[in-house]
Amino acid sequence: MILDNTILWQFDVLLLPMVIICALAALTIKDLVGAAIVTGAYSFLMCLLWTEMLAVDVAFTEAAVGAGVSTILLLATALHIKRKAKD
Amino acid sequence: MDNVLTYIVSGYNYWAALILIMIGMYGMIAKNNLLKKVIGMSIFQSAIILFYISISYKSNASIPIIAHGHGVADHTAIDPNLYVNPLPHVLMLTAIVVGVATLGVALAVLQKIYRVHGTIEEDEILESIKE
Amino acid sequence: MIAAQTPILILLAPLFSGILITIFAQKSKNVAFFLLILGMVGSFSAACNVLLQVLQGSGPIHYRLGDWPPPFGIELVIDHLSGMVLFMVSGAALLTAIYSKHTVEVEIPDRIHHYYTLYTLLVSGLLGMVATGDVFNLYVLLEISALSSYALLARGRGLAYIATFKYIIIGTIGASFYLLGVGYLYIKTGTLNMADLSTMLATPEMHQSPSIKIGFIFIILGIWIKMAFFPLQGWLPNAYSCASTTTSCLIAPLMTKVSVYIMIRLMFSVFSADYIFKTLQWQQFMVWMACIAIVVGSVSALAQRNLKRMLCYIVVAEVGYMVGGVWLANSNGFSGAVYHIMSDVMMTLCLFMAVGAVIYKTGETSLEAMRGIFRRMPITAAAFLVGGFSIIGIPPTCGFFSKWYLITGAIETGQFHFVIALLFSSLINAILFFRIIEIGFFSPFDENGHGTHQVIVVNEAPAMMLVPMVISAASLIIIGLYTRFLMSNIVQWTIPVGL
Amino acid sequence: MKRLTLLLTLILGAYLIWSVEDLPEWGDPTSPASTYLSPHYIENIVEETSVPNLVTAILADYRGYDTMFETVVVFCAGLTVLTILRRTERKNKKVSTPRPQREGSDIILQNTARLLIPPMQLFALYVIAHGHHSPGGGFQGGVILGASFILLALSYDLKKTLKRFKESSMLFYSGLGVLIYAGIGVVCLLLGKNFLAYAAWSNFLGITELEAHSHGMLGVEIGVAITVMAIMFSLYADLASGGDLDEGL
Repeated sequence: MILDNTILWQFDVLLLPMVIICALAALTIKDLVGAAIVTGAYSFLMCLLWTEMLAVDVAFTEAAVGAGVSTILLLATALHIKRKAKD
Repeated sequence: MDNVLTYIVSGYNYWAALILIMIGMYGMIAKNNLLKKVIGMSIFQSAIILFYISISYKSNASIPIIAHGHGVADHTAIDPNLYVNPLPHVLMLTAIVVGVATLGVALAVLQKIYRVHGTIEEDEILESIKE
Repeated sequence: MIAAQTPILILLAPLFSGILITIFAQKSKNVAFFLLILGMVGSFSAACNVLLQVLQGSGPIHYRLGDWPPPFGIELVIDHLSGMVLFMVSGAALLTAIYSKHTVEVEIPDRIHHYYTLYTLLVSGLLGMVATGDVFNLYVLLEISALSSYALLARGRGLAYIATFKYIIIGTIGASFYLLGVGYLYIKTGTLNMADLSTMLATPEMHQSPSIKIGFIFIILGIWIKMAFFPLQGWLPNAYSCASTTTSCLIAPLMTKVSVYIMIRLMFSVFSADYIFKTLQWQQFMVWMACIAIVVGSVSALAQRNLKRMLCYIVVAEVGYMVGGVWLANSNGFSGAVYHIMSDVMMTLCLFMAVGAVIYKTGETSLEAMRGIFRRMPITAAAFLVGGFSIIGIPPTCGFFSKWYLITGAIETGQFHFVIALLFSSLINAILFFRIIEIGFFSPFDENGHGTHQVIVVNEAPAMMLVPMVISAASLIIIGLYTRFLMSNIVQWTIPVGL
Repeated sequence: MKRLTLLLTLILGAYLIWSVEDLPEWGDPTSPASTYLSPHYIENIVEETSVPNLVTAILADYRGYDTMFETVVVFCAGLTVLTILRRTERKNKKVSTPRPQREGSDIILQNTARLLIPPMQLFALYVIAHGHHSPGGGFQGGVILGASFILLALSYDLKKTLKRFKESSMLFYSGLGVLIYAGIGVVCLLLGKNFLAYAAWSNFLGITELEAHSHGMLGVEIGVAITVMAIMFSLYADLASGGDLDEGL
C-alpha cells in the first residue's frame, strides 16, 4: 500500500485542507487588501505542498512568483482602488 | 476499511486539485467584484499546477536532480525509479510564468476600468453603461 | 540547406521583427513600420515556400527543434492543412500590416512601436499554433496570442476595457480548460506529442476510459471558448467591435479561423474520427448546436445598427458553418469546412477592411456611414460588394462553393436542419447586404436632403489601404474560380482517415 | 445566476471527483506518465547534456522551444501592461484614489533594504549560474533580481529607483533577453543544425558537443533572466503607480 512509504503524507493531509480554506477565504473576505494577502498565503502553502511532492524547481518559482511578485501586484492594485468589496 | 483507505489515499491529491479548480472557476464566473475574479483566476491556475505536480509524484523517489551527476563517467546505471518524473515540472514552470503574465495584464485592465468608471463592482459598471 | 529550415523561419521572421522594433525603433514610427513589413514579408515568403514543398513533396514536413527526436523534443509538423492555413494567416497578416499604416496613426496616436510589436507577437503566436506538433507547446502559443490580443483589443474605443476584461476572464478559463484536458491525456498516456498521442489513444481501452473522455471535453470546450462557438459566443462581438480598425482586421478573420483549425487538428490528429464519431457519437447534437449558432448569429446581425458589430455577428455565424461542417462526419462536409476556413479568412478580411476604410473617411460607425458610398468611395464599395456577395454565396465568389460542399455533405448524412440553417443564413445575409447597398445607392448623402443635386466628389481612402483591400477582394473571386484546383491539390489531402 | 453557477460547478466537480477512480493512484511508480517518457529523460540526460538537474535540462534543451515562447509571454505581458496603463499626457486626472500617503522615510526599513539588496542580487546571480546543478535557473534568478529592485522601490520610492533603472532601459533589456535566447537558436541554424540545437556551437567555440549543450543552456538562461528581471520590475512600476511612474505604493 502506498500509505506506508509515502514521504510525509501526514504533512500532505494537513496542508491540503489549509490550502482549500485559504482559497475559500481569499474569495470571501470583503477587504480587498486582506484578500490579496490571503492569496499570497495560499500561494505559499501551495509552494510547501509542491516541495513536499518533490517538485523543487516549481516550488522555488512559486515562492518567488506566486507568494512574492503576484502578491505585490495584487496589493498594489488593491491599494489603488476602493478597498471594500460587495461580496 | 483498508479498501476505503486505499481509495482515499490514492486519490485525495487529485480531489484537492479538482476542488480548488471548482472554487477558482466559481470565483471567476460568479463573483461580482472584478478583483475577486482575478483572485479566482489565480486560484484556478495554481490548482491546475497542483494537478500536474500530483501526476509527477512517485513514491520512494527523490528530487529530479541526478545525485553525483557531475562527472561523465559515473552515470552508468541511473535507476529511473529513484527520481520523480521531471516533465510535468517543466510544463508547470511555464504555466506559472503564463499565470503571472495573465495576472499582470488583468490587473492593468482592472485599474484602467476603475479609472474610467470609478468602480470595480460588475453590477455598478453595467448600470453606469446603461445611463 | 535553407529549404530544410524554412518551417521555423515562418515563425522567426515576425518574432525577430517584433524584438527589433522594441529595441531599435523607440523613436521613429517609420522604422517600426518598415521592420513590421519586413517581418511579415519574410514570414509570408517562407510560408509560400513551405506550402510549395508540401504540395510537391510526399507527406508532411517534420522539423525537429533542437534536433531532438519527436516524443522527447518538440517538432513542427506541416501537412497540407497546416501549410494552407499558414499561407492564409501570414498572407492576411501581411495585407493587414500594409493596410494598418494610416489607420494606426489616426487611432493609436502614441506608442505605435509597442502596437506593432504586439502585432508581430500575435502573428507569430498564431503561426506557431498552426505549425506545432506538440499539445503543450500549443498551450504556450495560445497564451501568447491571447495576451497580445488582449493588449491590441484594449486599445480601442468606448467600452473596450470592460470588453477586454471579460475576454481575459473567459479566455483564461478557455486556456486553463485546455491545459487541464492536456493533463488528463498526459496522465493516461505519458506523452505530449500529437502523433504519439494518437497512436496511444487508438486502443479500445483508451476509447472506453472516462478520463480520456473528460480530457477531450475539456480540450474541446477550451477551444470553443476561443472560437466563440454558440453558447460561449457572448464575449466576441463586444470585444471585437470596440477594437480599433487594424486590430479588428487582424483578429476577427484570424483568431476564430485558427481556433477552428486547432479544433480540426486536435480532433483528427490527436483523437481520431473513429473515437469521435463512433465512440462518442455526438454528431447529431453538435450539428444541432451549429445550426443554432448560425441562426443566432445571423438574426443578431440583422438587429445591429453598427457596421462592425454586424460583421462580428456574421463571424459568429460563420464559426457555426465550419463547426457544423466538421461534425457532419463525412468527407464532403469536412472539405467544405476546410475550404470555408480558406475563403472565410479572405471574406472577413475584405469586409472588415472595407468597413475600416469607410470609418476612416467618415468617422461614423453606424449603417448610415454607408450613404452615398458608391459615388464617394467606388473602389471600397466594390470590394465591400464582392465580400458581401461571397458571404451570401453568389456563384463566382468562393462563398458559394464552400456552401455547396457543406450542403452536399449535410444532404448525404440526411441532416436537413443544417441545410435549412445554411439557406436561412444566406437569406438573412442577403437582406443585410442589400439593405446596406440600398443605403449606399439611394439614401441622400447630405443630411438636408436633395442629395441628388449635389456634386459628390470622389473621396477615396489612401492607396495603402486600397491595395490590400482590392487584393483580398480579388482573391475571393480567384479562390472561387480555382475551386477545382484547390480541392484536388490541397483540400482532398486534408481529409482524415475514417471519414 | 450565482446559484446556477454554483450548481453547475458542484455537478461538474462531483463528476470529476467520481472519475478520479479511473486515474492511476497518486504516487504510483508504474503509471503511464512515469513509465513512458520520463525514464528516458532520467537515464539519458547526463549522457546527452551533462546537466544533472533534469528540470533545467528539459526546460532549456529538450523543450527549449517552449521556454523561448515562455520568455516571449513574459515580454508580451510587460508590453501589454505598458500599453494599457501608461499615460503620457496628464489631461485625464485619475479618479481620486485613497492612496496610502507615506510619511517621511523609515530609517530602519531603508537600512535593512540597503543591507538586503546586494546579497539578494548576488544570490540571484548564483541561482542563475548554478541552475544546472541545483534548483533554480534563469527564471527564478530573474524574478529574484526583479524583486530586489521592487524592494528598493518599496523602501525608498519609485522615482529614485526609476532613476537607476529607466523605463527605456527596462524595455531595452526585456527585448535583449528574448534576442539573446532566439539569437542563440538562430546561430545554431546558421551553423547548419536545426533551430536551438546547441551542439552546433561546438565547432565554433572549440568545445565538445556535450559542453556545447551545457553552455548553450547557460546562455539561454541568462537571456531568460534578463527579460524576466526587466519585466517583473516594469510590471510593479506600472501597476503600483497606476501608469504614471511617479510615486509607488
